[in-house]
Amino acid sequence: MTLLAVEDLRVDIAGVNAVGGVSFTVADGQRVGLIGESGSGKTLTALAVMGLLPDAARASGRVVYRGDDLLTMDEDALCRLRGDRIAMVFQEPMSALDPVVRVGDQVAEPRLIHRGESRDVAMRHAVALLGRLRLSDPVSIARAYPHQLSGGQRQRVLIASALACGPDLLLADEPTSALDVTVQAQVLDLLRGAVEATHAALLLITHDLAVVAATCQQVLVMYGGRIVERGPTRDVLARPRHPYTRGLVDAHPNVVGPRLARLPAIAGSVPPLGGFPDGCVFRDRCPRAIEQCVVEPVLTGRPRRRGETPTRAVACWNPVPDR
Amino acid sequence: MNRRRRVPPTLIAGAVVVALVVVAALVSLVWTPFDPRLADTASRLLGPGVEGHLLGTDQYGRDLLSVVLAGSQVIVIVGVLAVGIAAVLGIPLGALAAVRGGWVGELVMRGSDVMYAFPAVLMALMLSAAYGSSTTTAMVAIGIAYVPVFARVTRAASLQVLTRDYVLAARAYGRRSPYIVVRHVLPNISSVLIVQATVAFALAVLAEAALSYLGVGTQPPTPSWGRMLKDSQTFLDSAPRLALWPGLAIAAVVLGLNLLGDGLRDRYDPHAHIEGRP
Amino acid sequence: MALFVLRRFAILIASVFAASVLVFVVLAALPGDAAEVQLGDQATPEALAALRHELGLDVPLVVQYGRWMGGVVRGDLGTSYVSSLPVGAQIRDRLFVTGPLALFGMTLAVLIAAPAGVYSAAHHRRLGDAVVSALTQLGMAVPAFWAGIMLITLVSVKLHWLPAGGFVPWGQDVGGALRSLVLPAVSIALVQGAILTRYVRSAVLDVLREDYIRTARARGRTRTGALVRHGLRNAAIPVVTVLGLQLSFLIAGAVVVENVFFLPGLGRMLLRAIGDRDLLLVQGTVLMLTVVVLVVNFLVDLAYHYLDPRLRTAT
Amino acid sequence: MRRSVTTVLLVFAVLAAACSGGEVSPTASPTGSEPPAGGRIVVGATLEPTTLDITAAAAAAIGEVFLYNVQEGLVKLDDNGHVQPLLAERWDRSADGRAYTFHLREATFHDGSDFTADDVVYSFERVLDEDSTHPFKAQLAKVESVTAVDDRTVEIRLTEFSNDFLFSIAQAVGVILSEESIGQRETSPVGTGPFQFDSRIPGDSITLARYDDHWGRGALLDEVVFKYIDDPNALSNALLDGQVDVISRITAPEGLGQFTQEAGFTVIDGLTNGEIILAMNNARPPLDDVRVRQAITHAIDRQGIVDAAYAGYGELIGSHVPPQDPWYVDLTDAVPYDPARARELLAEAGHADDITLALRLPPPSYARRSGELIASQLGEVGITVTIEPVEFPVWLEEVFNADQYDLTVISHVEPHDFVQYGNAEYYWNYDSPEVREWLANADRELDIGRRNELYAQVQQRITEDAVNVWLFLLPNLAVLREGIDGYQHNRISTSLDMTAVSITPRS
Repeated sequence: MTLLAVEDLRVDIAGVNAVGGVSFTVADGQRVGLIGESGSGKTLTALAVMGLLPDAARASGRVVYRGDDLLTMDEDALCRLRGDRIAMVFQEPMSALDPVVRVGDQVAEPRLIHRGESRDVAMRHAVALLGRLRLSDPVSIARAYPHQLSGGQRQRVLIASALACGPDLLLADEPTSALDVTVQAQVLDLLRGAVEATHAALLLITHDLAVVAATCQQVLVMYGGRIVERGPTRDVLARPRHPYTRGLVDAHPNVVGPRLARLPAIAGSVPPLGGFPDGCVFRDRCPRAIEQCVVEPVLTGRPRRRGETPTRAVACWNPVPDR
Repeated sequence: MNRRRRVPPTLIAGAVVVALVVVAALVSLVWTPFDPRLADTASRLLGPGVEGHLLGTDQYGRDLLSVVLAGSQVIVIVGVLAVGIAAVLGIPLGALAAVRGGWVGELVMRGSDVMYAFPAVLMALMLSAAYGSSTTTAMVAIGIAYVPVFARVTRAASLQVLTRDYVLAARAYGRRSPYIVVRHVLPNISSVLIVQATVAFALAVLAEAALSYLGVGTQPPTPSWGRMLKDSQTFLDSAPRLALWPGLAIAAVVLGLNLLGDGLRDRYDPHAHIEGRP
Repeated sequence: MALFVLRRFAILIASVFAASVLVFVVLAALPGDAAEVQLGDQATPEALAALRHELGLDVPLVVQYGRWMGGVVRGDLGTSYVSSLPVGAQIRDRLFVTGPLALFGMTLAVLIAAPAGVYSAAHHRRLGDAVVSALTQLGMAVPAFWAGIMLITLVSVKLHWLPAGGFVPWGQDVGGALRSLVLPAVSIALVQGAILTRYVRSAVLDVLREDYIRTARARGRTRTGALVRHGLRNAAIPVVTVLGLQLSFLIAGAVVVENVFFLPGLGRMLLRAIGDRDLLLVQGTVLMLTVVVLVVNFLVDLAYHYLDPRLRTAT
Repeated sequence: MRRSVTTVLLVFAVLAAACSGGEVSPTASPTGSEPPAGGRIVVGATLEPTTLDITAAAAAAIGEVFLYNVQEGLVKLDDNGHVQPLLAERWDRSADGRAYTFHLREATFHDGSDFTADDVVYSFERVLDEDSTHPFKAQLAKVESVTAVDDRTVEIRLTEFSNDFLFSIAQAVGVILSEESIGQRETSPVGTGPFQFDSRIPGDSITLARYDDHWGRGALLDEVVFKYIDDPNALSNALLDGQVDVISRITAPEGLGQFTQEAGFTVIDGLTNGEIILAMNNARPPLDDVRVRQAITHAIDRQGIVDAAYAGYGELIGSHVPPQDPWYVDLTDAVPYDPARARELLAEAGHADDITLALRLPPPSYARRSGELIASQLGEVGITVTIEPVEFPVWLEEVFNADQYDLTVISHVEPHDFVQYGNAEYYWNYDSPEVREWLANADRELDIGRRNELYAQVQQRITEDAVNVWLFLLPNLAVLREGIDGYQHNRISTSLDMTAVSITPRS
């Protein structure tokens, strides 16, 4: 059953387009990865879903969650959803926690808001949650202040806080990129374990292919505010069809694979907001660009059975041949 | 995201008002409709427009418009020099406290605390008792009283800059503290200091008015808006306009300076903390 | 925590001592002395010499300072040789006027500034913000004595709601004392409130940009909920500094308001004492001022520690 | 026999002089009916005394509260400056005028002790004592001895007759204190007056209460509060608001408009001894040249100053004597306002337009306001004037004691202080042997007519020598609330005499 359906989502900031018509769906319990370099609009997409866009931003299109369009929902209704049914974990653990409030209170806060629990009951729940995230001595952690915890601990606190009410959709914006590699793996496992335990759906936003490969069933590749390719993770990473995805995969140092003298890089660099060419946004850097690329390609794919939306699709007039 | 780079309206409004005052000050040095110091007792308390006096005359028969125009000179002098003194003494102290830290920092900060015990008013009283009341004593008193403010702001802003990587890098290849302060710290906190200067200028104008009220500010026959406001009080029933014009002038200048400060702050450094002292 | 308090206390003492020397030197350098003021225009050189001897002014400065400091250490600020009233008692009585006035004024200022500052920050770049900013600009542009005179003319003389000034001693009638402080406190609050509003607005704006506000909203807090629950306490930290500065300024800086409302306050006494060359009184007062400023700053630091756990656990 | 006859004649003469003159007596209370007794008056005053010891400081603010109200002398000055009996019922003077015998009343001090001749001796000895620092000690220079004949009689001998003797002891220097309570003179003074000291709130007010055992009629009021408000606007508002019942001194006369129209306020415009002068340092060139001084006098539009600085209140005077003194000569127009003549004199003296003078101004508003106008007016005749405002202690030390000034504006409030024109050391630095001799002779001259002639010559000469520019007489401006009677019209002594004042409670 589709939990979340995003249809032609557009986000403009002060008149400049940052997300140009993004559509995708997330099913119950499904773990979807949203890959893209910084500036691809992936964070804005997540914020649009949560309704937490910065003041200067305007969103249009539809974001349907269990039949309701979040974009048109009034703030109070959204507040009832956020933290209860839909939760989010942010990138910067250092600044995402209130420095003057104890960690326990911040984890317990969703319980206070949505379950109306007393402070003690919510606090006990929070300590349990922290324990489940394998934090040693959760009681003292709960009493501590954010500046007394390490980056990894803080990220786990944020995750605990997000999962406090057992949401059915968790958005995670680069949850581990600020952590060093060893801690990253731990936190990812916890995140995945927690999500699976509660049958929650996960929309994981990252620029790290390895993270997506290890965590997500479906993957969406974003560039210049658009989804350029979509499909099952293993399938897309093994046989990328869009030149940009191809470039991304090739640029990824495969520790196991053949040792290459020089990693291939994508030509040029990501243009600033509003600096993308018309038509296919990647065409100015695409080795396979053809003159049809001046027209914006549509995300297309062959459905396995008639009438079903295809799980595997690509938005390119001259995709990489399927070997 | 270049919206903020556009010059904010507050900056324009503030700059216009301040420019007007400076122009008035310069023009009045050379020309005013009448001699602002000529007290022609025969034509006392004339209404606006009478005998060519656009705004009328004051209780001593001086042309009100000329006196108000000439009054802007004191405002510019007191403002610029008072802020100058505060900056010239305060900024190095603040930078020193930030760079050296330790007991030097503590000494500077505690010293500035002690200075807070001497508000501009008290400083002016002492100086006027020693050297007679005049624009200079008022200016020096206000300047000294604001040294702690500049020291504190400079130190706070410098501490932020000192943690930045490019400073660590400079230190890495052996740059000595004074060079770092001049080359890296000051340029980067200049926006904060400019904003602080405009706020201090505005507060200096108000302080001069307060000192004139107590009789230790600018003395006759030099025209001063603060003193005019004070002297006009006893004429409130008979000639309220005597109080209107200097009051409006002071309000306009302070408003202009604050708008200028806000505009600069929005334009250059939106996150700067303004510190000022009443 | 104790170490912090002890260290600050030692610095407090050192600063007070430094201030007393500074005060003494500056005052001793002033032309004219109490003897001349007392004898006025009837003075003859012999009478001046005799009076100076009687008042102990003909003794070298260092000895005078020693005597004064000796007394201060024993808690006795000496007796003024001009008014023959004990200095300590005079300062205490005046502090019972200026202290409450400063606190009353600042409380009103906070009651004005906190809501106005938060409101205008929350309505940033919209009408509410513009209106509040305009009012604060106005508040800051009005000289304090002007506000006072206007209030008296309107409220006291025309409406007779409140006394036009003067102070009813606390002992005699607490209600009366409070009534005599209302208008002066309001005129202080207008100016200081305007200044404080600007800081509250700027502090709240900075806080609203912080990530943890967004996190709180992601947990389901409404905009105001996030601001109140997480924003205000963080915004309070920079505001407390300004509050401390304003409070310590008002102890001596309110002389203008004290003059307009003829309150027997500290500022006005100081103004008169300098005029009379009542040096013992001036020295005692300025010394006490320094102590008050340092104590207020000390309290501000403590407030920091209470508000900001990062400091509490760091030292 | 001859001695006694002349004594009687003289006593009669003195009494006659005392009662002569049809000047206005204190605001007459409603004829016939007794003024209402009881009630409380709050007097708004501007300058608070620092010490309460009338024998320690010269400040007029002390006399304002305590002289005649709390502390009395043997004699007293009435509202027109004539000597009236007080603690002395009557006195006889020897023919040569060197010996006064005072017959004392039965009276008690506030500390309960009896008033006797010993108290008089003690009080005078205290002033005359060798190392006494009493500010007005010089006024008793001619006193040779003070002896108690018996409990009720005191004889004071002078080195030579002095016209000013009775006039002087009628003021602060002649106050009789009780030895028993001398210790508390600085904080809660004791005297024999109709009021006794009640309490003081430094910086705010001094309260006097009615003394029931007063020897005479006693005070009509139960309580008098002197409320100190130095800001003129605050003072006016306090009266409008009912905080005070009287404003005892108006320093900004332009504000009087709001009182006359309002029903119920009475404005007092009386005389004082305060001659406001533009003092010139006669020793300092070019002011040592009489033509320059005359030119300056001609350049000053004194009526213009009175109009602009004091809203027209204040009489013009031509010399250093107030109109109420018996020997007053009207020299107001002796040196009229004549800028052209001023320029001529300056040219004659060779200073067409090269004079620059420092005008150092003490704090009072009459000085600061007149100073501005003088600077502008002298500027019109080519004399550049730089204004230097100074604090009172600085004025006393640098201007008064050290003669470091060219011009200053000050009001000389001490009565009969024109005798200083005989003192070459006085800050004007005017040394005229003839004037000194006339003044000395006049003081010891028994014949009143001859005395007045000598004083007239003095006035003539100092005006001709243009020693100073006599601007105007500081008016005694006050405002009373409805229902107040018996308030003094003039201010001859420093006392704010409340002994005859009554108040009918507000209707």
